[in-house]
Amino acid sequence: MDQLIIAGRAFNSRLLVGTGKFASNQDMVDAMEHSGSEIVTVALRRVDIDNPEDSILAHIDTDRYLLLPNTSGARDAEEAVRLARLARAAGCLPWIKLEVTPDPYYLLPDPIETFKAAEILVKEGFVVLPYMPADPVLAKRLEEIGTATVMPLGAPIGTNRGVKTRDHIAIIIEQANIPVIVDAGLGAPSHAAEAMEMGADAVLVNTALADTANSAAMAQAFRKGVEAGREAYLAGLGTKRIKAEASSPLTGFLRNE
Amino acid sequence: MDQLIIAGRAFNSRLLVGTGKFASNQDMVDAMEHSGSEIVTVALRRVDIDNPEDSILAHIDTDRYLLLPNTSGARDAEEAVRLARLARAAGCLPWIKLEVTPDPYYLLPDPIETFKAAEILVKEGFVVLPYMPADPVLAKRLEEIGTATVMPLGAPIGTNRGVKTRDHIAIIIEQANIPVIVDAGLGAPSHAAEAMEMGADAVLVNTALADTANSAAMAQAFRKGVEAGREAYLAGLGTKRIKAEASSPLTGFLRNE
Amino acid sequence: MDQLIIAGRAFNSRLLVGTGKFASNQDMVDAMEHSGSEIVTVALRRVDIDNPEDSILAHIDTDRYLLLPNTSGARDAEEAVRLARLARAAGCLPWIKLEVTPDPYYLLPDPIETFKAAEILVKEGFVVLPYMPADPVLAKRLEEIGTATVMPLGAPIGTNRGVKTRDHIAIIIEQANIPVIVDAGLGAPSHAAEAMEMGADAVLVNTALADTANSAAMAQAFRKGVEAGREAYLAGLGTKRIKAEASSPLTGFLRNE
Amino acid sequence: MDQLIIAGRAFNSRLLVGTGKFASNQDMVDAMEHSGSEIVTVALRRVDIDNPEDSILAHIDTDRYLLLPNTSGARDAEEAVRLARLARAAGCLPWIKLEVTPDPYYLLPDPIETFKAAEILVKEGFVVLPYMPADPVLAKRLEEIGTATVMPLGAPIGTNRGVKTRDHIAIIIEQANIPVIVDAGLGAPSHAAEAMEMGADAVLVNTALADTANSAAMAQAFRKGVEAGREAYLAGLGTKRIKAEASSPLTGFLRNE
Amino acid sequence: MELTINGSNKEYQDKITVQQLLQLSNISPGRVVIELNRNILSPDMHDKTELRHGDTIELIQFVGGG
Amino acid sequence: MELTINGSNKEYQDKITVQQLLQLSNISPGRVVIELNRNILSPDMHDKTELRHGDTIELIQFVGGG
Amino acid sequence: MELTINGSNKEYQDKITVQQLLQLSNISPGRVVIELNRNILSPDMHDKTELRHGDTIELIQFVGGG
Amino acid sequence: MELTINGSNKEYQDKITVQQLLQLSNISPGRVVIELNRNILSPDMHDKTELRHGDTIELIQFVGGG
Repeated sequence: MDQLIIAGRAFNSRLLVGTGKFASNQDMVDAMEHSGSEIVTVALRRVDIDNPEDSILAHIDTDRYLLLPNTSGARDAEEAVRLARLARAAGCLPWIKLEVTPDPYYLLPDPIETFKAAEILVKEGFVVLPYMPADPVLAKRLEEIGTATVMPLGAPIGTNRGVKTRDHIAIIIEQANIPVIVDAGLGAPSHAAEAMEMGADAVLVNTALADTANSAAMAQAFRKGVEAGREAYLAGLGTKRIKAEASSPLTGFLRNE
Repeated sequence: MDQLIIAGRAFNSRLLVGTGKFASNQDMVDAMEHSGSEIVTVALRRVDIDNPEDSILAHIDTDRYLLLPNTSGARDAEEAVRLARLARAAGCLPWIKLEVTPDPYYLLPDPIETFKAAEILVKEGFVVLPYMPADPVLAKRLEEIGTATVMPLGAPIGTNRGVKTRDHIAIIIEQANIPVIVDAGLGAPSHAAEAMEMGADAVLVNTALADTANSAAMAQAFRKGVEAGREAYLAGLGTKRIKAEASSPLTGFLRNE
Repeated sequence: MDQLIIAGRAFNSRLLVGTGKFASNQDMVDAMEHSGSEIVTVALRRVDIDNPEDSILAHIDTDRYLLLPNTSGARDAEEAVRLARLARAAGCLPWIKLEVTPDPYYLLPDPIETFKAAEILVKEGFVVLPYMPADPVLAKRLEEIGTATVMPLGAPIGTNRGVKTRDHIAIIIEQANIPVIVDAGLGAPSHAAEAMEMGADAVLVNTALADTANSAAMAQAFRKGVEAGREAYLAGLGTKRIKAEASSPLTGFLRNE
Repeated sequence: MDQLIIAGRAFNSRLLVGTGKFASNQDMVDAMEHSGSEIVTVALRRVDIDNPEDSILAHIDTDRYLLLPNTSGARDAEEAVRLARLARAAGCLPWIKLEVTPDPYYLLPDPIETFKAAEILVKEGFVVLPYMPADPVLAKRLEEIGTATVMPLGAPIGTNRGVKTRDHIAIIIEQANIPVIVDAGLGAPSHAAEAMEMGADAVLVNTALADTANSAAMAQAFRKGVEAGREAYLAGLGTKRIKAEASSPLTGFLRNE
Repeated sequence: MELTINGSNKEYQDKITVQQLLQLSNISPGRVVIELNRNILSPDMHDKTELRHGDTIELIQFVGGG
Repeated sequence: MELTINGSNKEYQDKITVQQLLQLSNISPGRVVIELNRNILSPDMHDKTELRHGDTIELIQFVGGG
Repeated sequence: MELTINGSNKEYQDKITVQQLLQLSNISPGRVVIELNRNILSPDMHDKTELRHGDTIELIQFVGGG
Repeated sequence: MELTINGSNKEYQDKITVQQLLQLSNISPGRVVIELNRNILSPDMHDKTELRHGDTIELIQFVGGG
């Protein structure tokens, strides 16, 4: 059976979902449900002591979903490592989605600090899933130091622009021996399908599900898009051509031939 | 319920499939089955008197699938009309996929002859589904003379290149009051999903299903791709942005703030 | 020497410019001057009897520039033919840029009416340069009835989007025996260069020159862009590759080899 | 006057050319001549003691061209630093085009080793022009440690694919306070013009000039392409639109209005 | 008697109807549509229609197409 | 006498020729082309042509266009 | 006694443990992770740990994120 | 005496200086840069530097590159 294996753990779904920015916890739960996902990401933030909201954990069935904390907000390796340790101390498995994004405007990952943090966290026994630029050489180096996956970006977080880094993602997929999860910028099921058709092992989506009137329907649409792309990749896609190929026989009887 | 209505007839599937170029009749039947399609196209050709093969009709359950004959091979309006009449005489419903492609190399539709043939066939009571260039003005004019749909091409037949005519397809969809079915050139589920996300009413696929080691799996992948695109379109896709939108809150506690 | 030949007349410049929408007549004259163009288009409109402006002809040196009237505003063949005849009666050479654009929103050409008008005007002895959709079959048919050029659009008029119809323009160029002039939608010199690199014989630009703070500089930029593209096309462009090709020798001495 | 300033030195040309892979030294010299370039790159390699060719320096007028040695072939920071020191010892100015490309197949730059080498070379007083992935965060960090420029890639070296990294190059240009020179992958003048229109300060080209039957003509074409793009950028390009903008007035007299 | 069937010439000794032609060629009437001298021949005419020297017959069937 | 000139109605007391109409409107003949009742009027006819009640005149000129 | 809790200063009259702090703030221990002076404090230390003047406490929880 | 020059081993009977090595190899000093045992050797040292058994010499020059 076609499964996604990360750090020795098998998953039947190749769609990871984020839990940010949903209009309501119910929308978030519905989206998770309809996405078929088995891995959901969460972030860490200060409690507002003056009016503590209830915890997001109250809404996530951790028997059903693997909780994947991220280090969002970290601007350098040190901050990312600190967040990773806090997440583990909070009782999560030592899985961490590593994010180091110094620029608040485009939220693009820092290759140097991401690499530095990954080295530390791998040594500390974390299963590291690094969010990274679509940089094939960096992907190789992260694989070499022992990250569990690479998570190259399709486009900046939340832009819904699709796999704008297509050429580089293709090289990363070609050269990787660990799962390649396309993260960030996927705004439509066709984007997710495209990534999977290219041979990506999985995709992560958040904004596209939160940023719609109907999160549950969109989550199901992405689920189908991911499955469609994966199944097409496994079946073997036809090659692109310049010249047309008649799909009907060019029948002769019309001319006096 | 979300149905596709063509000439007053309702369909639950928005994926039309062609029956050409399959490795075997069994592959064709499996593809039709897994595609979920309710409309399949066929072509007309001379019987080979010296060794007549069995008819393709023996393999298509016409209670389940609407048989849509095409006029492939026609190089002008006269030939197309002749083929349409033959198809009807053969006992089909008077539905016709109108194709006029004078150039055997790229098999692109002739706007002048297609328009001329459409006028004649509509007058003769045919339900006309014209294959056409992605030409918004021609689409309007075909609608005005009473075609049941327009079928603009995404890319030349059999090229698997996708929705290369995206800008013009978008205008056609915006202006059409009849179903817009994107035909030709869709080589991957992501292409079909993209067309549906743009608001196309349906897509037609053939080469991509025939031109693979596993037609049944590819047909199912396209089925999911079409559903994904349609569901995303109905749910409402997010807008593309330049600036990033954090999917995680930009947590403050990391800095001494 | 590399010249553009239209209807037997030779031109040294491959950039045609329109005269519409300039901030001032002086801007228009400067743009024409710096573009190096030898063909400029003009439109026809009613005189405002109550306050007649001076004629644009007062600003165009017709010894230096071939005046190419267009039929802009025509919504069908009849209106286009009427405009063409008026232009000729006004003392122009019988050269006409044929435009039939029924839809005021996207101003896309009507293939049916354009073809119909072209047939009439060619019979009446006009040198017909038809603005047309990037439709290879229509291009062939216009060539067959005797138009002097074809002028496929890159993108809708005034959108500055570039050669969005690239695949179809390439087929038109491959199949044409008359000059192919890419018209409409070219918003930057890189767009003009791209069209010329593809083998287009010329391009026509208007909005991009009028729609800028510095028309003269932009006109010169387009002139260089067109020359750059043409010269590169003649020199022979390299083929696109997937694998890298070292531009420096991969020197051995760094390793102990 | 519009000049390119690198490390306080002013240049009138915004086109840098490489000297690799030319069919002959004469072709190389002609290309340099026609490109109008003032900066040319060279590589370092072992002398073949058994038959020493004459030096490339015999063909380059170093009063006219700034010699910019590269570190091509280096697979890590140490090798790159070693090459840079050798280049300086050979009597060049301490300007170095830093290249670290561990993967011989795609020759993509290594962000970690490039950053490490840049830190060392800047400290040693080199004027460092780093070839780099189109990574906005890395560009910022290189600027912070004192590189003279950043040289993000458009596409892998020698692929002629153009500015495939467009979105990221745009962010780099927006955020940079040092010159941005687009390097690698530019295969046609339209690619160079596009980069300049985006606001790049310069481009570097080699393969496209060497990989053609007529290097001199291609070099002149690139010169014009670069000038065209720069002049258009300075004049101010129009914005891309969806809706058409009539370039001719929509004349009324045709209808009975 | 010479007939042009699907573009090739065939000799026949005796008069035959369209129905007989189909039988001779092992073609079941249900799956073909027939043009006789460019006019479509409805199935109920198959047995009534005798072919004549010089007739041009097209026997057309459905095949896979996109 | 009423004329329709470029779509709007104008009253004129006396008979006038096309040439006089141009003069009255300060339009130099060289820069316009004229349709009289949908027929193009050649310049040499301007002075010979008297306008009649109900005539429709179009005075057309070149303007900037792409 | 002054404490810095999640970046803001708070006054407390009496000595309190971390556990008491959570109670006072109506925060269930299960859902937060705590840093005391930049060191992570394991849950079993909550009741054993008395806060001192000048201590810096961070109370962190999971929230939605991508 | 054995030397490693640009990666290949060479035998020399007599002692030679770097300058003599260049002369023997017909290489004009102006166009090469030399590493001796991984250290860069400045041109003014060429005649002062005698090569010893086991020395590793790299003779590097500029070539076309992008």
